[in-house]
Amino acid sequence: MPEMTSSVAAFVGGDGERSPALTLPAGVDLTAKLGRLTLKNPVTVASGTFGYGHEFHRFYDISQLGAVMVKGTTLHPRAGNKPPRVVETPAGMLNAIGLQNPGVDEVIRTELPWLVSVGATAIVNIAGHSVDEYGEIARRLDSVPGVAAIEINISCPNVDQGGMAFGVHCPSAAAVVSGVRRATKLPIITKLTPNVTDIGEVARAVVDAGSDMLSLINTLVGMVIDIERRRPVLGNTVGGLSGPAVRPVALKMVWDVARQVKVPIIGLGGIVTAPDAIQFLLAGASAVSIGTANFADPLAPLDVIEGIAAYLAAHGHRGVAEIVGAANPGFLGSRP
Amino acid sequence: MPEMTSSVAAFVGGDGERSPALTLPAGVDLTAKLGRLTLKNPVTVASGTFGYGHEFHRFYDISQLGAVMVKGTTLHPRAGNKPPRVVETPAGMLNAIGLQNPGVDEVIRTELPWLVSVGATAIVNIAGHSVDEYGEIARRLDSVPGVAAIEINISCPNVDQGGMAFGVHCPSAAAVVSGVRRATKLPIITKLTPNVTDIGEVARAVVDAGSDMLSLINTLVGMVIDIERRRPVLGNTVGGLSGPAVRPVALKMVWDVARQVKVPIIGLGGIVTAPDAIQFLLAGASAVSIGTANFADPLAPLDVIEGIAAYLAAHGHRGVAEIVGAANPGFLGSRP
Amino acid sequence: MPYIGRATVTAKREFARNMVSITIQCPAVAQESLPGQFVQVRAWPGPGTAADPLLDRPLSVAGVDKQKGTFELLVRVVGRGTRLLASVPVGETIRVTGPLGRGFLEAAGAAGPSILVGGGVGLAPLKFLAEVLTAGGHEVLSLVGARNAAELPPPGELAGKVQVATDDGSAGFHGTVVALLEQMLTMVVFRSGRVPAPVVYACGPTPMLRALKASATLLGLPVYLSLEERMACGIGACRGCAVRQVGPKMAAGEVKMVRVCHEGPVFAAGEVDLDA
Amino acid sequence: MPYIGRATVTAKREFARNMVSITIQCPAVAQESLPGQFVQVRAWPGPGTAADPLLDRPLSVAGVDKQKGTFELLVRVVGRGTRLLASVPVGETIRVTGPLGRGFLEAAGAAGPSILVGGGVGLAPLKFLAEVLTAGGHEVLSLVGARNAAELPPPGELAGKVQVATDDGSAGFHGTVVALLEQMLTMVVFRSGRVPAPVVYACGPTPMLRALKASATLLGLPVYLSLEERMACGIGACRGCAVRQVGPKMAAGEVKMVRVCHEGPVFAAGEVDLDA
Ligand SMILES: Cc1cc2nc3c(=O)[nH]c(=O)nc-3n(C[C@H](O)[C@H](O)[C@H](O)COP(=O)(O)OP(=O)(O)OC[C@H]3O[C@@H](n4cnc5c(N)ncnc54)[C@H](O)[C@@H]3O)c2cc1C
Ligand SMILES: Cc1cc2nc3c(=O)[nH]c(=O)nc-3n(C[C@H](O)[C@H](O)[C@H](O)COP(=O)(O)OP(=O)(O)OC[C@H]3O[C@@H](n4cnc5c(N)ncnc54)[C@H](O)[C@@H]3O)c2cc1C
Ligand SMILES: Cc1cc2nc3c(=O)[nH]c(=O)nc-3n(C[C@H](O)[C@H](O)[C@H](O)COP(=O)(O)O)c2cc1C
Ligand SMILES: Cc1cc2nc3c(=O)[nH]c(=O)nc-3n(C[C@H](O)[C@H](O)[C@H](O)COP(=O)(O)O)c2cc1C
Ligand code: FES
Ligand code: FES
Repeated sequence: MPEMTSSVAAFVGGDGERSPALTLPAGVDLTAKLGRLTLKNPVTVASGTFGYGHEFHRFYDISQLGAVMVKGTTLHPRAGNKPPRVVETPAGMLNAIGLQNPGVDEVIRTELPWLVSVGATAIVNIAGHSVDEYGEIARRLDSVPGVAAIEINISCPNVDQGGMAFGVHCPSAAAVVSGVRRATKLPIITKLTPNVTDIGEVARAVVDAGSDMLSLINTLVGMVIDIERRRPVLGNTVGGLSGPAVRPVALKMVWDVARQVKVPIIGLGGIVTAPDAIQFLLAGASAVSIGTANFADPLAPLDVIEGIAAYLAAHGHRGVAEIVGAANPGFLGSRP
Repeated sequence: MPEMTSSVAAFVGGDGERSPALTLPAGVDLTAKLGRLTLKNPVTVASGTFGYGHEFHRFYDISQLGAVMVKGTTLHPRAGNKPPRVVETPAGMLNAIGLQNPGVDEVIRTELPWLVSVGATAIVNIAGHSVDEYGEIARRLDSVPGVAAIEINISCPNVDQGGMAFGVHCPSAAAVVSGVRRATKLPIITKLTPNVTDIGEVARAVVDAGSDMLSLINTLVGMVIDIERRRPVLGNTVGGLSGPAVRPVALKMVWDVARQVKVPIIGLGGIVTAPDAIQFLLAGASAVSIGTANFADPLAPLDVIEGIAAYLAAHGHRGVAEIVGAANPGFLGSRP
Repeated sequence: MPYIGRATVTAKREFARNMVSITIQCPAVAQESLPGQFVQVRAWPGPGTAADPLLDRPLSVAGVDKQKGTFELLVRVVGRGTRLLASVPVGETIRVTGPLGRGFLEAAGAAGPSILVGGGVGLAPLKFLAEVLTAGGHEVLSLVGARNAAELPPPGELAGKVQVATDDGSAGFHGTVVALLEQMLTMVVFRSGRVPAPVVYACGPTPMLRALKASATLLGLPVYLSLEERMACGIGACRGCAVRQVGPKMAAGEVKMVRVCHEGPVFAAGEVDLDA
Repeated sequence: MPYIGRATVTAKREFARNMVSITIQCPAVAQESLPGQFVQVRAWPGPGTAADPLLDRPLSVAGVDKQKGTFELLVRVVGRGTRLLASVPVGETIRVTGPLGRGFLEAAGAAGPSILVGGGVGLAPLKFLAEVLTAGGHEVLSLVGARNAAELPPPGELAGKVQVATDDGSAGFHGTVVALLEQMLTMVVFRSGRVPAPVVYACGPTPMLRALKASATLLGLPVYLSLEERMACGIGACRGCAVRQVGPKMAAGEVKMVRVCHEGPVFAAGEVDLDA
């Protein structure tokens, strides 16, 4: 049964092997226009899952990506939380890295120049303990070459102060965004937390405060307990749930937000394959991010880019924008 | 390699085969005391995943369960939502059944007597469109033989009016509970939705309103899009996410609520195995419910009961209560 | 009581393109199954050890050998569950729950001359039905549709008379199996004025069933359909597979749902709403 | 650049109780691997087709055959990932990423007379190290600990001199491998006054490493440890496996994290905090 054998092979040892270069169909323009931010293609990689890109650049040329959202960057260096920091869960994982990063000045000094040197489009994800701190980080990044946009992380569940605390209430979320808005002319993406009763409300608040775009979702708060030691597995007790497990929740939130704001949305949460990504585009996201999937399959973003292109070609579309929001009757954003 | 073969066998074709009767170690008392509600053991089955028990009684004697939470019951019969009503997701599923049920009078007339006749402990899950309707259903159930408790479902994401709308705000949640409290002397369990910013706040509100116990979590709202048809897979557009995927989120919420209220908690969300269930007990749940796992392994609750008993025996405990909250330093409930 | 537990794969062969016949040793299912009933199958770890795919997959019983205690599945590989099942090596065990649901002859009430109409995997339950009907001495005509010749079952696989139809005309009638039925019914059955009229049993994609329901109703033949609906439990508990009951038996304004996995999968065509 | 792609399982054998040796055809990994480096392995579908288990599993390279282009893993079956790996039939492919991380000799800077201390799966990288060291003409003494005789590797599996210790005394020294080391060091090495002093390389459970760090530091020997930490990416991207750097090189108040998967898994004992 030769055909059976080939259909079976894909099931042992993970998904397929692929070349580190992209193969794209002719006649499809993958350019993603997100307001005044234009990306080569709609596939970006999510903050915290890609470091500053070095590790993945060993496997493929990361300038092929729509953008690299770098690890959450703070004003001062942070060591992060105590181990264990990660634990696997059904179709997902919890992380409580705690924003380990070398601080914004070091990122400006070494990481951003390197990203520029390899031709990558860099978006800097920032996190602070106070409205002022967010503003200060943004100010330092404002005129740095190679920063395409700032992504405001008001949704990190793994730090004591700040982080998600800002993102669950409209007034504080809006205050952070206004502060950053005053500090920079760069395009601002605000990254929303799913740990709220009504994400649409927060979305509207941060757009009103001047956010040019939104990205969603960050992680859901979760935990795992070690039943032999009778204590949480993570050193930080709780962590953020990500990966395929959360995809239906993320998609629903993108769907909702796309009906309530007109700004471009970057959709993420559990995307592994092109069909996953296409669901988010059809729901109303103008671009997507690949997060946890990078850990399970470092080449996943390349498959997603190619798969989106193939889907567009197969359905006779010439550009990505043609399918953005196409499954969502209430989509508010603009389409060509 | 004979040992390898045996360790490998468990991986093809699902988890093990088992007898429909329980094998329990001597010297372990599984009784679960939830205030004035006493259950044979702490393992119940979740509303909506067990019908009224008939289907599972073909496979094993359901009187062996701690309790059966019957399908969400409304004042009048409901046909439920249009198909498709279920779709699989990574390590989970979405459902949008829409509370298909024959109405409270029919449940009283046929289902409850049957449950009594087989010796099952029945808890009736109720859902209404208004505070009055919840009260009326509770009133009709109040003096019916064989109703061990009422579980108030203010967390169903799959109905247009009522359902989850009540559960996401403290005042409406409290109003439903007060109404039911006035209508019945039966123990009241309030089932909380995870789709909120602060579940502890809702928990405190419903306990203040007279809920004897809490159960959590109901499903997370989610969706899946069919990328070929470009529309949501579910007839109802959105559905409730359940199964192992949500377990870390559920556990974290049980952990939080157990630090904020003193009443007994029934923990659920993605429990499949005894180690999963024990995590919830250690976090502070006095009992657990098995939901979606019943679909993937109809005998799962029996494995969970046996596994909890074996764990207690192996660790020298004589009763379940000894481990309730044992991993949670802030546990507020009482332990012997 | 349906069986639940392990069962061993004893043989596999390619039945048609992308469709595998799998023989499974399981005396309980072999003894009890009736044509049109199905089993829930899990051919991968879990749910405790690995939770994705989470749910079992429903598959019709395509035949039984009561002597040997085996039954057959005809599986079209369409996604990850069916692919994992097709990849189980002979000799390994899978988990089986069943037989489940109500079969063709239980729905119809009696056996007699029959026309079986099947497309794609709809073949599976019809193969079993053809066997049981011919063994009972009833006349059987099977109309088998496929996209092309490669997807057709090999000749001789189905008991009784068989006519085939392909979408591309690469074998048999050029067109749908329903069009073939229409042609045959007007030409053969009615011209012969035969009594009793044959019963039509069908299984296949919903659009095919809809078309069939329309034509056969027109011709006044009793039609029984095996439906497919997305399932979670497969045993009647979740109400996930419910379809709306329709027809003369229903009171005005009455809404009644039936479960494909429990009251079905076989229903009289007039009994269920295929348009939801 | 580490290899990423499929590789074929060419042999399997039971190495010790519950521990399997798996040989994998993968010339890139066979050529490039150094003792102490590891690979990330996925021996099940996904992540796209099935997402549970989600993450690859890190496993040390236990030996290479550059001629044949194969490398060896020694896998203790402790959970679902290792069990799925152990169940892959010979001839099937798995996905391999590697080699990854920094090995023993890169951490130490030079090869010389060595004492290898391993418990449980800690054996895997030490087997490779012993081979490379003896092939380089260096004296090697391996101290292998296990709970009991059945869990010990068969004699002759490790190059160089081997001494064993079991917790239950069913073979060799009765006690921990660290206690055995203490006894040997005071008795043999120091009494002989040999120069240069041997380097100690160790891999095993953290409590063992902690005990070893304490005793060896006491005796003034250089010690290199291969650490294990829960990993998500295994390639340095997620910062999930970070441990705190300590020691004289650090400025007062300075906090620096190192990644077990990238700066490690081998570190000088004095360089990392084992107590977090
Ligand atoms: C009562 C019954 C009997 C059946 N008998 C057979 C049989 O004998 N032989 C056979 O090959 N198949 C049969 N099927 C269909 C079979 O169950 C599905 O093909 C199988 O579950 C798909 O699983 P998968 O993991 O391979 O596909 P998935 O990866 O789950 O899905 C593959 C594709 O099919 C779609 N899909 C999956 N399930 C359904 C559904 N229920 N309805 C509509 N679309 C769906 C998905 O959206 C996706 O596009 C039967 C179904 C039912 C309900
Ligand atoms: C650099 C490195 C090299 C390794 N080399 C080898 C090797 O050569 N041979 C070998 O057999 N093993 C080795 N391991 C350990 C191996 O990676 C784990 O045993 C394996 O990942 C467990 O996977 P599983 O799915 O079987 O277990 P799981 O089902 O994931 O877990 C089984 C049990 O182990 C616990 N556990 C799982 N992972 C860890 C962890 N990282 N730290 C602490 N507890 C954990 C779980 O909580 C659970 O109790 C190595 C680990 C690292 C980091
Ligand atoms: C290990 C890890 C670290 C993360 N760090 C950050 C971070 O620094 N800033 C941020 O905004 N999001 C961070 N996230 C969240 C991801 O960017 C993403 O929003 C989330 O994981 C959901 O997407 P996914 O399911 O595709 O991973 C992190 C996620 C993971 C798994
Ligand atoms: C098919 C289905 C139907 C459900 N119906 C109800 C219901 O009627 N009432 C209710 O309170 N919860 C209902 N639930 C929610 C479950 O009781 C449970 O809270 C949820 O599924 C999480 O647990 P699990 O992950 O173990 O399934 C339903 C869940 C499923 C999957
Ligand atoms: S699939 Fe659950 S009732 Fe039919
Ligand atoms: S495991 Fe991700 S950085 Fe080490």
